[in-house]
Amino acid sequence: MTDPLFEIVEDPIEVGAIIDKVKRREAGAITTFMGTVREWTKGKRTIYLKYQAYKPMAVKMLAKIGDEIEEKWPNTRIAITHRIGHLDISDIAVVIAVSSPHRKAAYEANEYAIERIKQIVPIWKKEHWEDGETWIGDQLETVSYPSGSPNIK
Amino acid sequence: MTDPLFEIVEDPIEVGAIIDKVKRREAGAITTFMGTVREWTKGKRTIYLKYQAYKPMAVKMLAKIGDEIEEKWPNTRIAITHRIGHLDISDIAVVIAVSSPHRKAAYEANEYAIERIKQIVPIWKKEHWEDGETWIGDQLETVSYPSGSPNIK
Amino acid sequence: MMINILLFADLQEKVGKDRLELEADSLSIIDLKEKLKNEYGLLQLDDVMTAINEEYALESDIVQSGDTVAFIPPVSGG
Amino acid sequence: MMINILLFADLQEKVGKDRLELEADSLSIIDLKEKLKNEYGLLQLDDVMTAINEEYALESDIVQSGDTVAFIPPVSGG
Repeated sequence: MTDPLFEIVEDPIEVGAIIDKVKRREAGAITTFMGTVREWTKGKRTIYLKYQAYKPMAVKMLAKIGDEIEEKWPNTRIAITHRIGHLDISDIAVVIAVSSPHRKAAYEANEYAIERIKQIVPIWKKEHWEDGETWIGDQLETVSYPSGSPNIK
Repeated sequence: MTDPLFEIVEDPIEVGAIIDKVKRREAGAITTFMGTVREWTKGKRTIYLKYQAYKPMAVKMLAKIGDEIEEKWPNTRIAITHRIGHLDISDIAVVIAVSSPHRKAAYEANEYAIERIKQIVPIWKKEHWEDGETWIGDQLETVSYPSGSPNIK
Repeated sequence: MMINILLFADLQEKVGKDRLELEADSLSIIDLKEKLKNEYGLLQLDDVMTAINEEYALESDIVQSGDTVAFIPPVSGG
Repeated sequence: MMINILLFADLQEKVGKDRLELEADSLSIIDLKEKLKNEYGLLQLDDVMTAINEEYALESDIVQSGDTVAFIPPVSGG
């Protein structure tokens, strides 16, 4: 039985398990990205976060990112796990692991994946600040996006 | 007692332990790079590798890379462990972990570190191919470098 | 003859529910949004993407009875 | 009145030792390399960097008695 490469989970993510999914004899490089809960953002203090997902679609969109990467960087392998629910400071929200024969592709594909996650994967973060709470939209900090974003396909 | 951020070791590297060295409440991103032993290189099959280091100087050079990164990407934290001795296919030769408040610096500093390792850290790899063995020089695949490389300081 | 509607994040909190059902045969997303804006005061629907059966859709796409429509506010995973 | 010399990788194999000692007071790296090229046939010394006491050095730098000199063939870690 093989573990799925793209997952949404509610329990803490074990990085080593995600890395194991992409290990291969033809790989010379593995990169990982971990998004962690940061305490301070522009002078505001976060106490904890809650992540919510449209789970089946989120998994599909993660797999779609995998397909895009397979096309752009052939012979890479990628696994992504995103956690949802209550996360405390320093908890890991997302792990992206990419293996590749050579390192350049492993870095590039990995960074591409996190950018795409922040564009198309239906997951939302609610910041619980010291002084209130807000749903965070659009981490890319572009303007709020127009309906029917051109970036989807 | 804190673990050293820069190490040369002879036993297998535990990635999680390197990641733990850079975790911080102010980090929103952690990147890791793992260099692994690849089976095939340009049609030649590797059976195993041996790495040799000028250990005290290698540790000093890793720390120097850390200083360079601190200067170029303030508020990142980096840890690097390189393994030496006998390594089999898929074994991890090096782990670089970088934490940063934002992800861009974590990717950039990480990639910078591996480039610099391949320039200035006195570690050598001997490939044991199916049909012989060679010391590999200059993985950057530039020409063999002139004495007194200008890239050192 | 039902369209299933899923709500997330601030939309969900505003309406106080995570799903709605709408009695309808077929209508465009733009008409569906207009309907919900009037009924629930969800002005932010102007700024959300829409998925039909877990695929992103265009404003002009038609929703059929039996479809599941999800409104996707600007995402913030990662 | 000794200079300690460390050898690595192919240099080490060529000489069959990982260290040498040289009776000398002071000399430049370029002169030291010349000496070892003649004595051990280490022609590849032209292409190696040199460290004195664990710091990279220039060809013109002077090695003193008591110093440790390491010849650093093109590195290949990572």
